[in-house]
Amino acid sequence: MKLLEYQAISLFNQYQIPTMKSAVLSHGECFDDIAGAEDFRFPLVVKAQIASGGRGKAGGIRFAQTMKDARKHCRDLLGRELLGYTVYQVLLTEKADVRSEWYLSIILDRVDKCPMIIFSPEGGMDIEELARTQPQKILRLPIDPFIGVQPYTVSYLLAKSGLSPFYQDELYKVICRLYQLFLQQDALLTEINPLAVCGDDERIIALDGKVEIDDSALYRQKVWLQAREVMPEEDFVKEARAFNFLYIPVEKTGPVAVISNGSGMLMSCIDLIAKEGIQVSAALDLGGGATADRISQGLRIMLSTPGVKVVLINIFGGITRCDEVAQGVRDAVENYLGKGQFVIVRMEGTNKEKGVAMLEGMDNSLLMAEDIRQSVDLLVERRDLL
Amino acid sequence: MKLLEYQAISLFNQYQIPTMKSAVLSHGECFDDIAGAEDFRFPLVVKAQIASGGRGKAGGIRFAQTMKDARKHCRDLLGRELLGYTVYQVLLTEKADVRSEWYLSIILDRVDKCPMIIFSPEGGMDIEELARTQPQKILRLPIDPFIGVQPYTVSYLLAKSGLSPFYQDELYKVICRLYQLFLQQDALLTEINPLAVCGDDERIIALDGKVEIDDSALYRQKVWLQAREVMPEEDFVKEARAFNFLYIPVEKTGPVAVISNGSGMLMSCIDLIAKEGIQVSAALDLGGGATADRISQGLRIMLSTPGVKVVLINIFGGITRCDEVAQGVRDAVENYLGKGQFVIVRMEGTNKEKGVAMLEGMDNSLLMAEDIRQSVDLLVERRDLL
Amino acid sequence: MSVLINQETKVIVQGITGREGQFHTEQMLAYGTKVVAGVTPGKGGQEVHGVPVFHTVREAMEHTRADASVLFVPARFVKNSATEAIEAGVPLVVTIAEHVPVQDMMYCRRLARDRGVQLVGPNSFGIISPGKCKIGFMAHRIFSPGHVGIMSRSATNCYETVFMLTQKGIGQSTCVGVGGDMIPGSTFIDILPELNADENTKVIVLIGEIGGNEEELAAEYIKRHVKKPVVAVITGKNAPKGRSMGHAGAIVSADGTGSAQKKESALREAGVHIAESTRHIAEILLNLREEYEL
Amino acid sequence: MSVLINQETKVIVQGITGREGQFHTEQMLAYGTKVVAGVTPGKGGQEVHGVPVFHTVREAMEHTRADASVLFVPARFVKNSATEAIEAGVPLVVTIAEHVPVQDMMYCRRLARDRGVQLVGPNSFGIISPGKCKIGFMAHRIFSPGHVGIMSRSATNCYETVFMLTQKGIGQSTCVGVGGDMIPGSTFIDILPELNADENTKVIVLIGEIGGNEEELAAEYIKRHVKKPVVAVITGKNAPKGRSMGHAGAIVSADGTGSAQKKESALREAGVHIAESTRHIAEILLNLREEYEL
Repeated sequence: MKLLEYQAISLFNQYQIPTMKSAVLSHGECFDDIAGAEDFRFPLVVKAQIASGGRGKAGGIRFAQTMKDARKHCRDLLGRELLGYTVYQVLLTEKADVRSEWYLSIILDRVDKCPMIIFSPEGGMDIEELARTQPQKILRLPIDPFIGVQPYTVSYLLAKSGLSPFYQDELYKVICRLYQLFLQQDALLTEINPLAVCGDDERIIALDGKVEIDDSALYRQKVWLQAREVMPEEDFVKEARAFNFLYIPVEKTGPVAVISNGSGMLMSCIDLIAKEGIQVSAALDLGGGATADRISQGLRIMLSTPGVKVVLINIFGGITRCDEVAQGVRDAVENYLGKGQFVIVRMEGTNKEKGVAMLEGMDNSLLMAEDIRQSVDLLVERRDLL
Repeated sequence: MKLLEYQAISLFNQYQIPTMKSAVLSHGECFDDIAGAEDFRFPLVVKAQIASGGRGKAGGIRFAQTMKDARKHCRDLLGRELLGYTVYQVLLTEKADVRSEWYLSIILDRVDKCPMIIFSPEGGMDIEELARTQPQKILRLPIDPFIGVQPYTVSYLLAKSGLSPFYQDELYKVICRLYQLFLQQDALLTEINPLAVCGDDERIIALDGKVEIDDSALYRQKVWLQAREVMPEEDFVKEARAFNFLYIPVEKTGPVAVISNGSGMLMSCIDLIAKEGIQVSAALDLGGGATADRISQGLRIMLSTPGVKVVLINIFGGITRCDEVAQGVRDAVENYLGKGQFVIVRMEGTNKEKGVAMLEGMDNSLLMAEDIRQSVDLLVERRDLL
Repeated sequence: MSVLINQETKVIVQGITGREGQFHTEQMLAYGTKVVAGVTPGKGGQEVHGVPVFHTVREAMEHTRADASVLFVPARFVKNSATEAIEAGVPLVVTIAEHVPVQDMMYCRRLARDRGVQLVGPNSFGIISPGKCKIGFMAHRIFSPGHVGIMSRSATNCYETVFMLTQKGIGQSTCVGVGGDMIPGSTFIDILPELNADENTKVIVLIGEIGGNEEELAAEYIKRHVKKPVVAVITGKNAPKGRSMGHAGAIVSADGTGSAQKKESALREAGVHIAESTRHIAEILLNLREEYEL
Repeated sequence: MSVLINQETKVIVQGITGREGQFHTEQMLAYGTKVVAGVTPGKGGQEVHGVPVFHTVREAMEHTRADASVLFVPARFVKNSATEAIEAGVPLVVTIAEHVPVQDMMYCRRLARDRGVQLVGPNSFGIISPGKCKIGFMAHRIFSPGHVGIMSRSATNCYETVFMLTQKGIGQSTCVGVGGDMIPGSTFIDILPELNADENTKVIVLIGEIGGNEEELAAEYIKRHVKKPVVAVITGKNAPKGRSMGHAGAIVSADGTGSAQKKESALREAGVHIAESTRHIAEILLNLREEYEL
């Protein structure tokens, strides 16, 4: 689960990572609703909160020199569509007196399989470019969970970055607190870009924040579990989650949706279909042991995905029983199939014969395949119908 | 540093390990000085706080049925001599309704070199006897510092002790908290004996407590560093500590004291002297790099130990310079030597010749030896003078 | 011979009194697995399908000196149960559950390495040496004894492959589900040396995916140490990108780490047969059948 | 040959800019030790006796790939400095300071074992291979090259022994101060295999003390693996008892663990020559002199 900037900033505040003074306004509120709005030191930055990069260029980041400006920008941004997202919140922050911009993140590294600090003395917008062109300017340092962040970790980062030991204590505090946040919030990623050196006293301040929380850990991160329910997110994803399914948008549009009982087979299906030049718009992972009524609902969700003509179902039943699958498919085809839509089913495993028998005698809207390859072949043969 | 019972109990309270309601009275105070004394539920137990076992048999633990009893016992015990110690505090606790008594401690185990839980379902006074006769009734379980105390740790202790899982949650809490105390207070030993099961609801309550703090860690345990300064302790130990020396009482009495610049050589000396049937009353470890004036003071302290006739000094100078030693010895012999006392000196290392020359020409009160063996031989030859 | 487990392997089931634990204990016993003990805190003294239940793994180990433990416990209890098994000195610990918090696995993996314990999973079907022993919940009917050793990040792709192989009469020596999670207890290079050393394994199949660098590390190991033929498939070429909001993802993968292209080229360079799909794996193995007596 | 260190050993000095660090760096350099780098946080870029100083051990390792690090830092900084050296991958870490908090050493020892690092100390004079290399603060003039390998819990008893040996013309291969603390980084059994394998070491001397079980474990190892003669002394027979207030001490030592009697009988049973005193060690070695060409 990816947090929006204002949520990340609120975590930074909670963990005492220095940020600029800020306030959040939600849709329906106006600037003067902010408690103590008059205490803000102008200019302010007004930032639209959407789950997308590139909002600056799209007009989602604005500067307010006066109270009047701020009121206008808030009014203007809240509720507006930006890069395909509705702006439900704006974040207002005082503008920092930036001397230099660093990059700092702590991520769970798939390669080392432990947390990793990524640091660069040249942060800001061009960090990805820097990673490509001058990778040596980006330091990566694994954190041993049994050791944690130590003062020498930070000394090393500063020394290798050519920065003065002057920043040691403040940077150490920031990294320790970010690591605490990382651990306690079950984060997969925490990022501060830029981490700015500000003002004559060269204070280190987080000017932007990104945090991603491990979905598997949300059961013990109740705040974010609740927050997720009200976050702007695809309806299908939410609907599928209610049945404990994982709905994965694939291409922006496409006539095919795939369903399977494991992410591996889903990927196999998508690879085979893509190789034929046909686009898959979405995939649904049922996980293990789905029952007939849940399968029926999963199929309904995929059939209602805009633009979908065919749903391709591949089940290799370990625990899942084929007769349950057949029952669910039959039910969905009878009740939810739209005009011109059809379903291709391939299933293998426990009670296969029984399941196949249950699906026989259905009309052209339901095709049976023997294996994955054949299920894709049936699709390719009907390319014209897509 | 060994804490007194009331200090251990105060730590238990701080770490929310259940104890009986209690209060501490210091010398000069009386029962009615206790805030809320009238809320105590009688009977009370009044316990003299001394750094010695066996106080029960010596009359140091008394029961008070009434307020009047309590007043009398407090008055009676405070300031009194008991087993060689002055009673500066008494601890008053409500009497528990004990159903059974367990034993629990967490110590730093020298063998496994990690913390170890020791637990027995048969605690109380006879635990040492139990250790000898039925060692299988005493469980020892190491704690991996990278894992800590886990619920299964406690399940195992209960199962192996034949106790009901009923106690799981409460015992888990107690052990976790005791381990926290152990770590955060730099303890070498924490002990609860008895850990009693009390009342109809079978609550687990610590009825006595022993805690030993690592002297090397006192610099970061300021509370105990301060407490040590006012604790009843041998004056010599305190005086030596002021010069950064370690004063070690050996036998109760004896005509010999030994000084060296390392505990290993001190032990060697004591072993050699003891083998000759001569008793050593005290030893002084100078540590590394002592200067002339500090050596002089060390010698003064040993010379003033009651009953000491001879001080035997063995120095193997790595960093310590022999001329510094000689200067210090000379000074002490001239200023602090009592009637009939004498000093045997053996030194080796940097500037040895210079040092030896400085000590030549002193009278019979100062004898020079070539090595440890000879220093002991000189002592044995003068056995009659001891 | 077989890898990691065989007919002598003594197995503990953690969470044995739960619905899943009971069901799969029965399945494993029926398959011939020596399930010697179960563990459920607070339920010591009971029996499940004749298997004695203990409160703790330590007691179970004292009584049985088991070789392996399998965890049929919900995702949120995996950290505690795996830690218990590791601390109690079980040499092989298999975790099944999906959706285990990633940081829990980070901890368990770190601890297992430190203690020299082989941790397999989570999000894994387990391990099976067909005809000898199974530890996990895999649909064992599709497996058959033979000489192909399989390691897979995906359960369904492994089933699919095995199903085809068994249909063609090509059996398996040992199949290991290393699991599909971000931080698996064991990865390909932890299992490869075992399959490489196993004389009963004549060909090795690696079923990989995009993400991580397990396939790259495997390629390096294969290049140096493995003489046996290896067949690999990498799925997820057309999977949706992670839509990472931060720059960190882009920085970490700036060198292409984790892409199917990088993995396939590393494996190809190590002399591995690259399959286009699970069906293609079966086709390649059919070609190798005679030479290697599969 | 020599044990742990030799004339090629590249050494980092942590705390090199401190008074002790500077002094002993000079001493070590004068003795021939290859001190290749120093570390003091915040003082990177300086030089001490021509040795470059770095902010961190990791940088020092990147520049020098050193083999060992010695810590001339106050007791309260030992945990941090040792952790730094261990995490930076220094293979041998020697800690000198006395009065290191016991729990700090517990942590460092645990970490060193986990990471495969040889940690020696604290409260140790260090390690010396006479004529080749010294790491620590020992008074090196009393040492002489030869064939007696020494491990000692006590610095002064080791000095005493070495002094007598050198006077009699019996030299030493390597002397290791395992240190006198409750939780040493290495104990006799960590050093024994090295001395046993070293062809330059013909006789081994073990200088032990009451407390702990290091001598008992050494006896077990000697019994199984060591063919060379071993001479041991156990001091502290008449040391004051710990005056433990709790019962735990009595419980732990109820079986006699830690007593001089138990240690001596275990060693004797392993065929070790038991010396009554440090002087007695020298006497025993004089008897072995001819046979072993000491």
